[in-house]
Amino acid sequence: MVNPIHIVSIALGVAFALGFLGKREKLALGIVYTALAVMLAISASWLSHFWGNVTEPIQIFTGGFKPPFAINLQMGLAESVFTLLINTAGLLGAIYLANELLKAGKNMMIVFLVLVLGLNVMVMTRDLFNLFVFMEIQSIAIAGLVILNPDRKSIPAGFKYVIATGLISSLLLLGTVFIYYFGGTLNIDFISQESLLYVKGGSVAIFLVLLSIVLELKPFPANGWALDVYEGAHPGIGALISAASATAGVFVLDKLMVFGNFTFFNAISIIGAITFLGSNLLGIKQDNTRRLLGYSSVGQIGLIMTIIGLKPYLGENTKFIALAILLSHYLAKAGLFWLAGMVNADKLKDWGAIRGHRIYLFLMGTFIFTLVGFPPFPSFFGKWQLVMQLANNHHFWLLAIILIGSFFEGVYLFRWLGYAIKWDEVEQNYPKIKLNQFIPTVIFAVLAYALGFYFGELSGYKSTFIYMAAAFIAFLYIFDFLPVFVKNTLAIGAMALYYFANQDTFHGLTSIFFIIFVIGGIITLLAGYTFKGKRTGFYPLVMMMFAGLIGLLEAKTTLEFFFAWELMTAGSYFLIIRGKKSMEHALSYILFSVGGAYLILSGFGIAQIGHTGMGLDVLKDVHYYAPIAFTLMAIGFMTKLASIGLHIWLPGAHAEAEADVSPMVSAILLKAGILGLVMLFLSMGPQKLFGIDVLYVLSWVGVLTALMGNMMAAFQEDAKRLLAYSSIGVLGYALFGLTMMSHLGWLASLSIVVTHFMFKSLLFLAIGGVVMRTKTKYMYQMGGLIKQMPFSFVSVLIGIIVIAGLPPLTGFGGKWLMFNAIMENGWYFQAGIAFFAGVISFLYCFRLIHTIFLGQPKDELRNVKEAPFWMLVPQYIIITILLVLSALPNSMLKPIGQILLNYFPDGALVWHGQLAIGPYGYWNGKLILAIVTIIFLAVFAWLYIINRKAQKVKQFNIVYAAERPFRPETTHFAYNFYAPYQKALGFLVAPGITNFWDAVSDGAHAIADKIRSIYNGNGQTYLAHILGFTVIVYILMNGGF
Amino acid sequence: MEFGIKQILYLLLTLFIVLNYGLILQGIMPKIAARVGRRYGIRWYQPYLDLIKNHAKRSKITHGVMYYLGPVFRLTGGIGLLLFLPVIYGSPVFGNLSFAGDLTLVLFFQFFGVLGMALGAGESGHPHSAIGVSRGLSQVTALELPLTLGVISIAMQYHTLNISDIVAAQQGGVMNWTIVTNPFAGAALMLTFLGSMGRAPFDVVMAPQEIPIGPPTEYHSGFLGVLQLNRAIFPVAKLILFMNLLYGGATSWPELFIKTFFIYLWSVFVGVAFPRFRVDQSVRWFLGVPLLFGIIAILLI
Amino acid sequence: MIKKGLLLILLVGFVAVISGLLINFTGSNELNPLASYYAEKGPTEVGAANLVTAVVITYRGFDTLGEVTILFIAAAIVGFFLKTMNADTNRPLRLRKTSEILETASTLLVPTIFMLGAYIFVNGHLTPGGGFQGGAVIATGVMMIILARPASQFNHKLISVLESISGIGFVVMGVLGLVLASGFLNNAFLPLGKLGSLLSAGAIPIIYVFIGIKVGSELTSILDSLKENQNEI
Amino acid sequence: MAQYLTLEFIAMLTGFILIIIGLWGMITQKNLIKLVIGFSLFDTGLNIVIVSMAYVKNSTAPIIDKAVDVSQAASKIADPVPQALVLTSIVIGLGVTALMLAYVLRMYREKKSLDINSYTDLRW
Repeated sequence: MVNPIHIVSIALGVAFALGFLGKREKLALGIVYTALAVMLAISASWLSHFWGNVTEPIQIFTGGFKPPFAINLQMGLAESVFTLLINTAGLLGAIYLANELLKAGKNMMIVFLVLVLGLNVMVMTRDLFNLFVFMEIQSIAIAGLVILNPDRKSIPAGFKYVIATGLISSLLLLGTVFIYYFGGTLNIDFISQESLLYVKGGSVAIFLVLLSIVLELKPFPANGWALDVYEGAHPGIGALISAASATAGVFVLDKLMVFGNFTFFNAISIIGAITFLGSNLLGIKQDNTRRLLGYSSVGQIGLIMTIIGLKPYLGENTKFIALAILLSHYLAKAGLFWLAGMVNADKLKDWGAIRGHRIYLFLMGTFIFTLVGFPPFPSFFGKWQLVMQLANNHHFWLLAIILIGSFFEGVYLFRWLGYAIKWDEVEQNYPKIKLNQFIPTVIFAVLAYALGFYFGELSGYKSTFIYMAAAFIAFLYIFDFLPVFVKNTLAIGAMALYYFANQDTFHGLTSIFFIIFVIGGIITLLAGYTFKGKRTGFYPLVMMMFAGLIGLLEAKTTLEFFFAWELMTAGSYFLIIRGKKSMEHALSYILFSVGGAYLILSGFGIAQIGHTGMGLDVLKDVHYYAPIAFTLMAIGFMTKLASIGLHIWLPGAHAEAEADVSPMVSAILLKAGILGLVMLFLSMGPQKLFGIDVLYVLSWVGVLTALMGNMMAAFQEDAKRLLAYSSIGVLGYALFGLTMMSHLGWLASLSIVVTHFMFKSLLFLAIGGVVMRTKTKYMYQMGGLIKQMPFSFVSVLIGIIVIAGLPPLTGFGGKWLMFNAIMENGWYFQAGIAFFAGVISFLYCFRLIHTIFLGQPKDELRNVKEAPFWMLVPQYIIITILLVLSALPNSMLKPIGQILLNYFPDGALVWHGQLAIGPYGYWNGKLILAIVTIIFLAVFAWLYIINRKAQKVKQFNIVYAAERPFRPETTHFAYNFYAPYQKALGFLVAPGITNFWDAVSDGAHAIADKIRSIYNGNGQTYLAHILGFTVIVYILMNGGF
Repeated sequence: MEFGIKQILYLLLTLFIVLNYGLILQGIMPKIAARVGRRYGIRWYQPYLDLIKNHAKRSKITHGVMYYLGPVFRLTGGIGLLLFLPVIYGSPVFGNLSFAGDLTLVLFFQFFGVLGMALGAGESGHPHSAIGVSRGLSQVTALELPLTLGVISIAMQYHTLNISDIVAAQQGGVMNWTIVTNPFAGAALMLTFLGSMGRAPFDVVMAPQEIPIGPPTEYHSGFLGVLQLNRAIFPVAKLILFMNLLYGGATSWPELFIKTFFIYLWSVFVGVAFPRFRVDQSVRWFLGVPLLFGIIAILLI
Repeated sequence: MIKKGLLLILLVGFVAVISGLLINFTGSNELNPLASYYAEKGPTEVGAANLVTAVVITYRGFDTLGEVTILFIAAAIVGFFLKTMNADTNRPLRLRKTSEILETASTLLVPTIFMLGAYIFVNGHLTPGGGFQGGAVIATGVMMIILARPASQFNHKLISVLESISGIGFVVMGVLGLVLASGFLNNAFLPLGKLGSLLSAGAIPIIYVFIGIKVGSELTSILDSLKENQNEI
Repeated sequence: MAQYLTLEFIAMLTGFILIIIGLWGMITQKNLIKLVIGFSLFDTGLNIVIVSMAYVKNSTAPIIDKAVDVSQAASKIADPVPQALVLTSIVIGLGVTALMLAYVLRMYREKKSLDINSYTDLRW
């Protein structure tokens, strides 16, 4: 083992030696790289030494004397890890900065090297004053590197940085020397033995020391100087500060917390939480890339501060949580800064320049999802553990603050990502890939995945299915250059394989969703054959979404469930954002999803209080706050379900998606919400929150959702939006059915779920085909298409008859069941509204089919073709199933009823053949279908007899008030089809909820704008902030002076 | 129950009776209305003449498949509705096909014809047809809310959705009729009934007086004939439904004729007494007083 | 004005915070254990008559190394600043006139000052003073040159070589301590000699010489850089 | 009160006063140079504080010579540690000050202004 002191000797030796080289910059740089590499190697070797077998950390005595008489360094597991991180960032950062360093000359190389050295020693030293010295080295070095490219931005930023850190380190020094005075030693371990806190004045000294360390970590709001540096400095330097320097700082804080007592720990955790919340809130108003990253870094470090402060509560878990989050921050932030350097776009919107560039977007997406804490990245597991522990310690306020903070972070990060993927008002120009900048970034991205896997292992997450899926996704991503039909076949094959492998592993309710997810997936994927070319990036995402969906079924523990949930969200987000104008819709989708996910997460957290395991069955007996947990989770799942109030993301997201994505997200993805609710209701049953039956409230939410969804659908001009709203409505029914918690209610609900899957994919596919051909989504621009697209017409016809729930088709079954269930349950008013809503669905059904297929054909659409073959195939498969189910309703309802018997034994239907007998009524689907068909044929025969030789006439050959209309536009009654209805009831669908959410968002932005005005750019104000922070924290901690 | 040639004959018989009764009503009611307006009015057998005329028309044109099928849907809806009802209480002969489904089926099956017809009208490409459909659907949806509440109230009153049982429960004198035992539900239903009959003040859908408007605008000759058949059968079916729900059904044809006649008369009475609503007005109206009755009906169960 | 008032309140608050240190400061009547350990063992372990030097160079030598490094990078950064500034412009420098007296005096004084500096850091382990003080004194000599002859140019190459040699020397001493004696920067790998004589205290004199040269040259380069600027303005 | 009328306390007090003055300068002076001067005042005050901490009642400099003999060093000399520390802190202060001055010069070059308010381009 090489003595760690040689990290110092080598670094300094090289730094001093560079003076000899004169003008040979290249050589100098080479030497610097070697030095950094050696330092890296040393810390790596020590890590491998300490790995696994836990050995005591070794001490290095400088001056050859034992502490406290001389300064000693320590190298243990923790030190080795942190120095490794620092040196890695150092080496890669130096490689990234190669050109800049060459341009700047050897002085800057020296400074860079010394910076890395300083960070190393900060981690290793055990002497307080020595720590001060090397922190000074660090800050001076950074102050130097800030002006690596001196310009109007970086120089003032650097100056502010110098004066601020000058003040802070003076405070540190003051504290340090007085610690020496009161404690008689400077060695950290010895100081911690002295009970200085109880010496008068000693406590002040310790306060100053710890506080100045905290200040070095840029707490909100005393961090304006840091933000300026992040914005002004070269991104490469920003990466170094954010990754390496902050890492070291965190370690130092952790090291020095031995001085403090509970008051200090609490103070740290609160400061951290405020920082996290505050800086993320301010971030949402920020439009400059680097400053945004600055806000985010500050926030992340704040989060880690909180975790350190929570050490007394978290105990053993602290290491895991802190490390998971720190590593994610380290990788992602460095990566993003580096990307920012490569793309070199100041404003967030300018990132639209890289839209469509697979590699850049892949990297960016990786890092951003790492930051927000999506699976499979370490932060996901870290956040999970954190939430669980916070809940266990009943720290609900902190929990809320942290989740809200991360939500804000999500807001600006996803907005940014959206711009990069979609913003098309800047012309595309791909920065050409410089290897020295590119390779480090890629390495970090890869590390993010690898570490994610590792942390998954640590936190006991093992789902072979997900790993297989991940492998398959990766495969698809790599072989993305293959033509569509190959990839499509692969995808379908994989799904089919999975189906046949597992068709009897799922029992009970999950089997229903299993069928919907897998079979549904296959059917909708068939439509993919329509597309030509490569369809870059589509299949990995689809598979990601389906992997998530199936993962929900496979999940045995809450962790696995949540993992799958987030995976599905991520996949669907990317699927949705592929659509043409779907940038902001995708944003609102992901934000609502993230918000909902956090509610679910906290629900899980509360649910598992007092449990050891994390199995899904913890929901079955929740020890504390069961109603709250229940409500949180219910709302969380309802965001996915787009229940009224949480629905505003859905129409845009589903309407703007591609032709075959809409059916997936609408007909299949939404069922995830239902699945969640089913799971929740079954395990936690009815709950009373403040004496109110939550389910009763939800039943109202359900019917109102149905009403509003249908009514809004009736007023749409855009065909796909119409369908989207109708999804909202139908799922409102489903929710209502579930809330009844009775056999019939669930039977109704589930049958609606199944049929909704069928008719909604049917309709979305059909309309998608039409839109493909007509190139418009507005119904009033179509008309008379029945002649060009008869097959699509039939699909839509069947589809709407099922939606409307008209006998004889199977939709009626749902209605009939619902009626019986309600009678049984006694929720008459909900029933009234439910059926009112049901009839309103006639409005949009007719509008859909009439304005598109009937009426007057438009001139420009006279010769559109029938929808593509592969779009029709899945439609007709579905139609066949629908007709069979209509003829033999019990083939669907009986099995579901059987399953439900396990949960709701009484109140089941009685079947005589196809005759279903409920508590109130009876219904014989087969017979009805037969009768209606016979009558229909009879009448048709009669009409045909009396009316054989009816002669086909041309368009416009109609009685038109003795006129002959000449323009279809004026003759086709389509626009604002239900004007009188709108006049009568339009007020019901005034966009109140949308306005509400807009107001919320505007409010948040306004607040952020107000608060951030404290960063007035004046260095002196920042000094004042630092002083003020000190004073206020002191007062709050000691309740006075 | 076994289903043989006999039943089919019974069905046809029912159809035949109802058809003629419907045609006659069609003749009489306008006459009554005209007399109220101090006009002479049509002859009572005018509908027969029209029917024959329309079937005899020689010029026949079609706008396409849906256009052709529209009337078929419509008539199917009418006949189906009739046949799913127990026409004569207690008579196995005229119980028809009510064993196939209950009240829910009947309520929803009304719309089968409506929607099919609307599609046919739509394909005719005549704007007036589409406007008519839009108006019609708007009104129907509006009156559905009080209707549902009323029906639920009744179903709860008798704890069944089976029409025959509902009728059975009302036997034995006027005092057992639902209209007496559950007046608010009755009121709600009778008010929505007005809307469903499409007479004033709710006749803007068809608007018979003005230039031809409404779904049938483009229909003529045989098509119109079929539609007329439906116009004869469908209202009677609805009358029978309301009779069964509110007025204790009928144990014999004469009783049926009398009861249904007066129920029909109620709509005519209102029609001659009140001017026409615009659609938005009628929508608001249905969600006013009738809805109130419906809610009270529910609350009083 | 209100702003000033707020700042005043802030400052008062801060005073209140740190006054906790002041009021609890009550001198000290005898050395604390650590210091007395240095007092007793210092002469024998390190062999430097000047105990401060013993602490500075050996016991806390690692601090000193860091300290030298700080000075070093400060000089490097300032130098870089200067370079980037003069890169873009080469307008003629306005030089202030300097007085006759100063010029003549400087010719006389500068060598003596240099010598004094050298003396100070060579005797760092015996008498008050040491590398830093000596280096600083030398720098004052440089300062005087600058004042006397603003036009004079220093040999940057030479300065940087001096910096490098001395710095590396320091590090090498440290490593030698690690290899030959009990630890990094331990001075005992050379004979400690007789307490109080010039050639005593093992490696300390050598280290101090290096430090002296280094500090001197670094301060020189800083002064030089600043001078160049100041002439430009 | 008497305990406060000692040499070292007065020195310490002076140091603190200098610190406060320097701080006041740093947070009120708009002129960059004055701001830097404020900082170095602060720094000097700090150093005085450290030194005055080293003093032990009626003791002499920690140097072994005729005045102080090895045997009784422990009882005669002042604390060498703070003196070592102050050395370091002085040098560091010097480095930082030099850096600040360099920055000031450079900023002046950019905008020909020494007013701190004219360097607020980066904000929010």
